[in-house]
Amino acid sequence: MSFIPLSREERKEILDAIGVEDEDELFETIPPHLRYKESLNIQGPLDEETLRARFQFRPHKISFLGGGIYNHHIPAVVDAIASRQEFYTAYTPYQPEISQGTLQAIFEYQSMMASLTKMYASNASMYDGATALAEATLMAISAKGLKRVVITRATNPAYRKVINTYLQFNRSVEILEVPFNIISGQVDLDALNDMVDSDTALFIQQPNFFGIIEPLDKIAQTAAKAGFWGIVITEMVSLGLLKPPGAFGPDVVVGDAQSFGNPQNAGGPLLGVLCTTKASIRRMPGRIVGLTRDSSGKKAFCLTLATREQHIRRGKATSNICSNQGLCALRAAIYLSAVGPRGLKKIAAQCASGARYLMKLMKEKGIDVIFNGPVFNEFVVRMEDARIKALEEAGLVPGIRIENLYPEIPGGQLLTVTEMNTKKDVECMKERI
Amino acid sequence: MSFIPLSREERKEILDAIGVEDEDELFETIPPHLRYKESLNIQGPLDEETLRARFQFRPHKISFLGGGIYNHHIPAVVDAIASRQEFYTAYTPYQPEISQGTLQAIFEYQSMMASLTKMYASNASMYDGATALAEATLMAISAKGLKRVVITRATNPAYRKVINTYLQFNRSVEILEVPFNIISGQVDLDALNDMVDSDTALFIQQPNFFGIIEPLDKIAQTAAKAGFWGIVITEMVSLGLLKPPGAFGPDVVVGDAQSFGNPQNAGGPLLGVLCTTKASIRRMPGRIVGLTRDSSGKKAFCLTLATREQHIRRGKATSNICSNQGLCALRAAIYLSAVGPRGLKKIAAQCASGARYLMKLMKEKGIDVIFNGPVFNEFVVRMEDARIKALEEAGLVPGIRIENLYPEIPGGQLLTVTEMNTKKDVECMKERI
Amino acid sequence: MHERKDLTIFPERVEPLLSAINKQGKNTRQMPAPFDVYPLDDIDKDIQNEDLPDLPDVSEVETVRHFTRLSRLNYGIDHGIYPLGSCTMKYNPKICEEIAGRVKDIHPADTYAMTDILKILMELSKDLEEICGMDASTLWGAAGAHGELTGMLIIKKALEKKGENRSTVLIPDTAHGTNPASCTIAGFNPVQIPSGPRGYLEASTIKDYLDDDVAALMITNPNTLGIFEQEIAHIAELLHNNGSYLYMDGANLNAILGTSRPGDMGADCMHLNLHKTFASPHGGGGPGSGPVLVKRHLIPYLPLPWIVADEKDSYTLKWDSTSSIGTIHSGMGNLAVLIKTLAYILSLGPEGIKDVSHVATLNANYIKTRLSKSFDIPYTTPTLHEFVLTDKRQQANGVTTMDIAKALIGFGIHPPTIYFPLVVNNAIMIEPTETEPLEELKRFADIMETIATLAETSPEIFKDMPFVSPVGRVDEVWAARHLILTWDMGESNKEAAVSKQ
Amino acid sequence: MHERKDLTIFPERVEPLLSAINKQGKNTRQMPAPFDVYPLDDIDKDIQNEDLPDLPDVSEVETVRHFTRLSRLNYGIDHGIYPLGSCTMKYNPKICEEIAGRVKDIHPADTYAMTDILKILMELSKDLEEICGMDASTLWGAAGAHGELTGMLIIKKALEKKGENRSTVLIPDTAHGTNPASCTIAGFNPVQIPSGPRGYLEASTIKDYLDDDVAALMITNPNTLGIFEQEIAHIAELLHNNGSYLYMDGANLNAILGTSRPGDMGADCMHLNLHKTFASPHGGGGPGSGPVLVKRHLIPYLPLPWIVADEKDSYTLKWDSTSSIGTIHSGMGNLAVLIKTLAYILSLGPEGIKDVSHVATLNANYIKTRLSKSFDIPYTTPTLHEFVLTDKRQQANGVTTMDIAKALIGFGIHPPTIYFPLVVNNAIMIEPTETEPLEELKRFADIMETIATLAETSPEIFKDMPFVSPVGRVDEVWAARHLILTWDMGESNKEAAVSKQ
Ligand SMILES: Cc1ncc(COP(=O)(O)O)c(C=O)c1O
Ligand SMILES: Cc1ncc(COP(=O)(O)O)c(C=O)c1O
Repeated sequence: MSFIPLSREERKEILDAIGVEDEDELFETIPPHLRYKESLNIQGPLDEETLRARFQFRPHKISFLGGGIYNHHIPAVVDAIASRQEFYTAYTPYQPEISQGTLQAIFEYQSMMASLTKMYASNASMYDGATALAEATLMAISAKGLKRVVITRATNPAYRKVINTYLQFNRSVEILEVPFNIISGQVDLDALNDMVDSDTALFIQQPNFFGIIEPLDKIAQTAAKAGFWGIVITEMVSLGLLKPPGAFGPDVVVGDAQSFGNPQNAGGPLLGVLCTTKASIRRMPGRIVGLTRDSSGKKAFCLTLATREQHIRRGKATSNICSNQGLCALRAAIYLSAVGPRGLKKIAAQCASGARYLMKLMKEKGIDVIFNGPVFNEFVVRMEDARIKALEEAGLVPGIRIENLYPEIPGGQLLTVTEMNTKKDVECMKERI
Repeated sequence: MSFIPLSREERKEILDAIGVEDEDELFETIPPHLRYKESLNIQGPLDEETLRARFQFRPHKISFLGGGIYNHHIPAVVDAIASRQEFYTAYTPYQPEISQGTLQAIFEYQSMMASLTKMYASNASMYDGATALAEATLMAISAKGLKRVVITRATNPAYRKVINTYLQFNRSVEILEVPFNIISGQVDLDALNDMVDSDTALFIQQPNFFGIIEPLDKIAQTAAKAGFWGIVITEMVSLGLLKPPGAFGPDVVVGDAQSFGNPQNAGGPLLGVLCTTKASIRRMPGRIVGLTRDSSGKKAFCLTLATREQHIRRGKATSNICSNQGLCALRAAIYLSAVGPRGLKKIAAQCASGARYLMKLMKEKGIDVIFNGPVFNEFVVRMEDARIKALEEAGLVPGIRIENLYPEIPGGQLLTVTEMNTKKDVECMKERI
Repeated sequence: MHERKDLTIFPERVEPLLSAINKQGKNTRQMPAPFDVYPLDDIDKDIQNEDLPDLPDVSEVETVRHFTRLSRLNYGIDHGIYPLGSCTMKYNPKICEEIAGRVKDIHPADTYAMTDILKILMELSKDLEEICGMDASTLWGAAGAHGELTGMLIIKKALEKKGENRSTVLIPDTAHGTNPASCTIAGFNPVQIPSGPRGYLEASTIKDYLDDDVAALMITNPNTLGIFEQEIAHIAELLHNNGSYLYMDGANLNAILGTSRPGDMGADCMHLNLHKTFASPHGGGGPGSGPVLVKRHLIPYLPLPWIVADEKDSYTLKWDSTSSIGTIHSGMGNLAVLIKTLAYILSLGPEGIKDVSHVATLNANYIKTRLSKSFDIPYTTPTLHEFVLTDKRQQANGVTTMDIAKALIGFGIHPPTIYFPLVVNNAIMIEPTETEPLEELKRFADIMETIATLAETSPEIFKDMPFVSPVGRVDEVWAARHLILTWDMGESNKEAAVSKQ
Repeated sequence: MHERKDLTIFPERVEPLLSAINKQGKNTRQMPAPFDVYPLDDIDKDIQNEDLPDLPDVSEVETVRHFTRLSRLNYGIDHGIYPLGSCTMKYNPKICEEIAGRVKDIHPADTYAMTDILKILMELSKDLEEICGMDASTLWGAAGAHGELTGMLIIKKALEKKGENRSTVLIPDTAHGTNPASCTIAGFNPVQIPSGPRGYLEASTIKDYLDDDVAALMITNPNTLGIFEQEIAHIAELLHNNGSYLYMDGANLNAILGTSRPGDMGADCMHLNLHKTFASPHGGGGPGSGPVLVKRHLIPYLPLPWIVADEKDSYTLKWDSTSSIGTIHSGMGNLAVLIKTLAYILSLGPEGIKDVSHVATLNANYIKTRLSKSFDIPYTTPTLHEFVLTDKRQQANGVTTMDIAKALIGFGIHPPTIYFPLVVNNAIMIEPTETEPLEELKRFADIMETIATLAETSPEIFKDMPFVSPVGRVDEVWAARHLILTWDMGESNKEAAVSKQ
C-alpha cells in the first residue's frame, strides 16, 4: 500500500499545469542509460494485516541482560506523550516560532541532565554512549592537543571499540587501557597514576562494565593531573544512588541514558549523553537549546551556539553530528519528570538490592562471583557454557557472555538485575541452575 | 499509586485557606454513623508493572466467531488518532466553542452513516445495536401508539431479549416473532404477511442471525403495510456489498457498527446505530450534531434538537440516554474515512468469499450446512459437541453454539469468516475437523 | 491588526468537511485480501449494491490530518482543569488505557480467553460492592442512564414479584434529567419533589409524598448542589416502612469514596458512573459504564448474564433465570471500561480510594472559599466535592452565566456545568476533582476573579466572548432552526453557512 | 482588540518550566519494588549521594499536562505540508510506528529473539541494495552524518589497504555541512569545488581538481538545488581513472527512488537517510538512521558486526574482522528505525517505490511552476523533487527570505529550508514530497502568492510576523549572547526573561 494521496486524474492535472506530457518527461535530466527500467526485486505491496503478521517477535520472559542496554520500568505516560505526532513527526527545531514544544522539552532535558550530573550543561543528545565518548575524546584532543587517550579496561568494550574506530587514522594519538584489579574489579589505582599526565585525556566508566562501583573520590585526585578527563556512565539509573559525577570535577560526563524511559529496542535507538563544564562549552559537539525571548519579550527557546556546528562551520565544526536522538531525549525528560527524585532513588535501590539478592543466591549455589568490589546492579560470575545452554533451554537468559571480551576472565558472565526482574525470576534462576 | 497532585503541605495550605482544622471536618455534614471508619477490603495500591503483570490475556489465534461482534481489520490510523487526549478525554460537547473537534467528527459520522444506509439522518450513537433496536421500538410505539412489535425470529437473540427487557412492563404491547423458512433460513414471507398490519411495528435483521441475506425487496412490499418498520444490521460491513437499506423505505435502520473500526473488546464497547427518516427525526432518541455558524458567520457545529432529550424534557424525553458511545462513533468515522468506498466493498467481498470458501470445505468434509439461502459472511452448520470440543482442544474456536438459542436447530453452530481469517485458518479448520 | 479569522490559523485552522476533501480515486488503501474472490451470483442482483458504498474518497494522509486537526479544536483533561459539575472530570490514567487495550482482540464467545476476563469482572464486582456497601452487582450497564433504567426495572420486577403495582417514583428537583426519563421508560411515573431551603431533601417533605403508590425515591447523594443529603438515613427508614425502595444515583460518589457508603445509608439499589468516579475517560460523550448495585433482597432481579462461580476461582456466565429482568445489552456492557476501572481501583488501593473524596472535597472548598468573595453562593450549607454559584451579582451589569462560561473559554479553561441544577437560577456548577494541582486551582480562581472584575469594569466586552477559540460564539438557535444534520443537508440547504473551507 | 499575548491562551498557552512547577512532595508515583531493600553499606559513603537526585518534584497530572501542552506548540507532519528542502518531510505511516513498537522489549543479547530480527535486517539490507544498485551494506549508522563518517572511514581504510595516503575529498559548494565535517573527522581534508552555472557539477570542473591526493568526491545527487548531476557517469569515470572514489550522499534519494540508482551511476559508497527517504519520523531531531552501502570492492571494510548466514535462512553476527573499520555504535544502530523502514518498503512494493520519485517530482514541479510567476528562480535547469527560490524580487521592497519564512508560519505552514544551499543567496528551498495532496500543494502555492503580493503592497507588516504563533519572532542573537542552557542558569541570570509563567 502506498501513501500517495493523488488520484490518477490529479497526477494528470499536475502534468497539464506543468506543461509536460508524461511523468517520465520529468526525469529528462537523467541520462537515459542511468534510468532504471526494470522492476525492483523487492516484495510487496502488502496490506497492513499482512505486515502485522510478518513482524512477530518472541523475547524471552526472564532474562538478566544489561551491559549497556537495560530493561527498566517505563511509566505509561512516556509512550502516551512521546507518541503525539506534534513531537515525533516534527523536524529539528530550526524554526523556533513553530517548534517551541520540542525546544522547551529539550531545554528541560538539558536542565535535568545537568542537575543530575551536576555539570554545567548538557547538549541535546548524541547517537549513543559510545559515540558520545568518541566525540568527547575528539573534544579533548582538539582542546588541548593531547597525545594520549587513557581509558579503563573495565569500560564497556563496545565503547572502547568505537573510540578506536573514530581515532584509527589519527596517528598522533595513542590509546591506552588502564588495567583493573582482578580481585576487586576496580581500576588499578597505581597503574592509573603512572599513566596519567597533563598530556592525557582520561576516561573512567562508573559503575564499570563489571557493575563494580569505582572509587571515584580516590580516582579524582589522579584524574586532576590529566589534561582532560571524563566519567562514562552507561547505567544512568545509578545516579539515583551515587554522588553526582560532577562532584568529582571532570571535564565531561558522557554515557547513555537509554535507561531513562527508552526501551531496549533490540539495540537502538539509544541516547548518547554529553555534559560538560562552562570552560568547554564552546567545544562541545551537538546541538543545544537556549532560553531567550520573543519580539514581545516573552520567554522563548531556540537552538543556540550554532557557530560550533557543521551547518555553519562545515569542515571546521566541533563535530559532524546533525540529526541526533531528539525523541529519546524527550522520552528521558518525560521519564525523569514522571519518576521524580524519590522515584529514581527507589529504582536505584531496587536495582542494587536485586543484584545483591541474585548474588547471594548464586553464591549459595556455589557459583563463583569473580570480583569483590561493591556493585550497582551487575556482577560477573564464572559459568560454563553447558550451564548457560541449559538455562537458556529452560527459558531463561542468564546474562551476557564476556569471556571473549575479557580473555583474562575465563567463563566470565555478566548478570544484570533491574526492578523489572521479580523475586520469582531471581529464584527461578537459582532453581534452574 | 494514586493520582492526587497535592503534597501534604499543599493539603494543609488549602485547609488553612478554607479555615478548617482537618480534612475530616470537611465531612461534618455526613452524620457520624454514616461515616465509614474501616479500611476498605480491596487490594492495592499497586505500581504500574505489577498492574501490567496482573492483566494478561490469552485470546485464541484462530477463530470463526461473529454473531453480532466481529473481528475486522482496523487500520493503524484509527488507534493513532482516537488515542489523542483531545478526543478521548473530552466530555460531551456541551460547550461548542471548545469542542469543535468532537462535534465535527460526530457530524461526519452521522453523515457517513446516513450516506451508507441512505437514510435521512443518523443520531450520534446508542449503547449498542440491541438497545438501539429497543429504543426504535419505543419510538414506534410512541409515534403511532402501535400495539404489536413483530420481529423476525432470525434476528440476533440478544437483540430480541433486550426488546423484551425494555418492554416487559408495557402491558399494551405484544411482541411476536416471524418464523424463518427452515430450508432457506430466510423469513417465512407468508407468515410475515399474515402478521403485519398498520398496528404493527416490524423489524427485520439483514443479513439475519444465520448470516442469510433476506429478500428485502420482497419483504419491503409487506413491510410497507406496517405502521412502522425497521431494518436491523449487526454486520455493517455487509453495506459494502448490499443495497443501502434506505432504498427499501424503512422508518429506521438500527444496528451495531462495531465492525467499523472498533475492536471486539471481549464484548464491548459496541456502537449502536440509529438512522431515521425526516418524518421521524423529532422522535429520535439520543444526541445529534447540527451544522450552524458562529458569531462571525463561519461554519461551526453544536448539539441540536435538544428539546427531545432528557436534560430538557426530563420525564417526557424520547429516551433517557445521555452518555452514548461517542469515541466508538469517532472510531467508525476515522475507519470509514480510512477505508473509503472501494475498501469497504473489498472487505465485504472478502468476507463473503471467505465464508463461501469455508462452506465449501465444510461440505467437502461432510459437514451439514443447514440453510440454502445466500449468505454474507456467516452460516450455520450442524456439529456435535464432541467435534467442537476436539477442535477447541486443537487450538481453534469453530464458531458459536446456537442450538440452545434455537432448539429447532439441533447441533446448530454459527461460523463466521472475515478478512482477518486467512486461507490457512480456513484450511486448518478443515484439516483438524 | 489581524482579524478574528486569523486566530485559528496556527496551529488550528478551520477544517473543511471530509465531503469537501472527497475526490474520486484518492483512497488507494490496500485491504487485506486473503481469499480468492467468489462471483457472489448466489446473491440476488436486486439486493446487491451496483454502486460503490457512498463514502468519501480520501487518502490516508488526508484522513490523518483531518482528524488530527479536528482533535486540536477540542479541549481535553490533559489541557487543564475541566470543572464540569457532576461530571467528575478527573485525570484519566494512561496506564489504565494501556491495560484496557489488552482485551481488544478477544471475542466474548472465546470461552477460554473469557475465563481470565470473568475472574477480573468478579473481582471488580466485589470491589465496587465493598466501596458502596452493597451486596451484589451487575456490570452490564453501558452508562449512568442505562444503569438507572436497569435499576428501576429491578425495582419494578421486585414489586411485581410482591404483587404490587406502585407507579410513583419521587425525584428531588435537584436531580439529573436522566432520572425522570429512566423512570418513564421503566414504566414508572416520576414525581418531582422539592429539596428544602437548605439544599437537601428533608424527611418532613418526603412524608407528605409517601403513599402506597410510591415505588421508590430516586436520589443523588451528595446531590447536584454538592450537598450531602443529611437526612438520608431517616428518609430511608420512612421509605422502607412505606414499602418503597431507596434508589441512589451514584454519579456523585466521588465526594464520599471511602468516606461514606450508600449501602450504609439504606440504599436498596444504585448505579455508578465509572466514567466519572473511576477515572475512565468520557471519550467526547462515551463510552461510559453504569454498573448497578443492589442489596440482598434485589439480587434475584439482576440482569443476565450472571457471573457465577463454578469451581474454586473459576467463573462462568449464567444466562437463564426466571426472576431476572432479562438482558440489557447484546455484548458484555462496556467491558473495556470495566477493565480500566479495576486497574484504577487496584492502582489506588484502600487508602488511595479514601484520599479521592478527601482531596476532591478539599479542592472544591478551596475554590468555593476564593469565589465566595466575588460571586453569589445560593446555599449556605457546607458542600463537598462541588458547589453552585450564580450570576446574580454579575447580572446587575448584564453579564450572565452564559457570558461567564464563554469568557472562561477565552481564558483557556473549559467552563463549569451551567444552568443546572434547575433549582438554582442561572447556576454555575463547579467540580474540580481531586486530580487538580493547587496551582491549577489558583489559576482557575484567579481567572474567575478577573472575570468578576471585568463584569464590573467592562461588561460590554462579554457579548463578543470567547475571544480566543477555534470559533466564535456558536449560534445554537440557528442550528435548531435549520437542522443540518449531514453533509447532504448542508449541500442542499442554500442558507447554510457551509463554506467548503 | 486583544493583544498578541492573548493569542496563545486557547488552546495553547505559555507553558511554565518544569522547574517552576516543582514543589516538594508532589510526586507520589509508586515504583515497582520487587525486592527487599539491602542496606547497601558495602558502597562507600563518600560515593553515595546523601541527597535525593536533583530532579523536579511534580505529580503525574502535571507531567502529562506539561508535555502535552508543550507538544501543542509544535508543528508536525500531521498538521499539513512541511516543505523543508532536502529534509523529505513525508507522511510517517502509523502502521510502521505500530510495527516498530514490537521490538521494544527485546535485549540485543537475547540471541533467540534476535534470530527473527537478524532475518529482517538481512532482508532490509538486500532491499536497500536493490534499490540503490549497490552490493552490500551496513545498517548501523545512526543518522546521515554518522553514515557519512562511516563511509569516509571505509574509503580511508581501503586506501590504507592499497598503501595510499590520499587526503583530499572534493565537495561541491551545494553540499550539506555534514559532508565536509564528516571528512574532517575521518582524517580527510575537504576541498570545496564549484557546481557549474547550470547548477550541477561539470566533468570539466572536476578535471581541474583531480590529482593523486584526491581520495574521493562526495556528492549529493540530485543535489540540494534539486538538480540531477547530469555528468555523474562521466565524473565517476574520471574519478575511477584517477584512483579516487565516488561517495554519494543519498539524502535526496527520494527524487530518484526506483527511477535511477546510485550504483548504476558509479557510486562506490553511499549512505541513506532512512528518516527522509523511507518515511521514518524525524522525532524533532532524531533518531534517524544512516545505512551505508558499498560496491563489492569495499565490502571488507564495512563496520562490525556483520550479519552473516549460518544455515539456510538463519543469520548470526560476526564480530571480528581485521579488514573492517571497526565498530561504530554500542548497540545495533537505530534498530527500531530499521524495522519501520522494512515495513515501509514492503508496504509500498516495487511499483509503490517507483511512484514515490514520480509524485515527489510532480509535486515539486507543480509548486515551482506556480511560484515562478512571483519569485525569482535562480537556475533554469529542470529540477526534480525540490527547487530553490530566492527573495530577490521581494528584497526590492525590503522583504527577506527570513520574513517570508516567518510569514508562512503566520499562515499555519512550516517554512521551507532557508539560506541553504549556500551557493544561492537567500535561498528558499522547497521540497513538498509525494505525500502532499493536491489541495495542500494549492494551499501552499496560494499562500506563497499572497505573501508575494503582500510584499509589494504592505512590506512593512513583515517585520512583525509571524502574527499567529505560540511566540513572536524569537531572538536568536539574545540566546547566543546570554547562553542560558539550563534552568539553573535561567535562575541565576538576572537579565533572563525567565517568567515563571
Ligand atoms: C447526577 C447524574 N446522574 C446521571 C447521569 C447520567 O449518566 P450518563 O451520562 O452516564 O448516562 C449524570 C451524567 O451527567 C449525572 O450527572
Ligand atoms: C543533503 C544532506 N546530507 C546529509 C544530511 C545529514 O543527515 P543527518 O541529519 O541524518 O545526520 C542532511 C540532513 O539534513 C542532508 O540534507
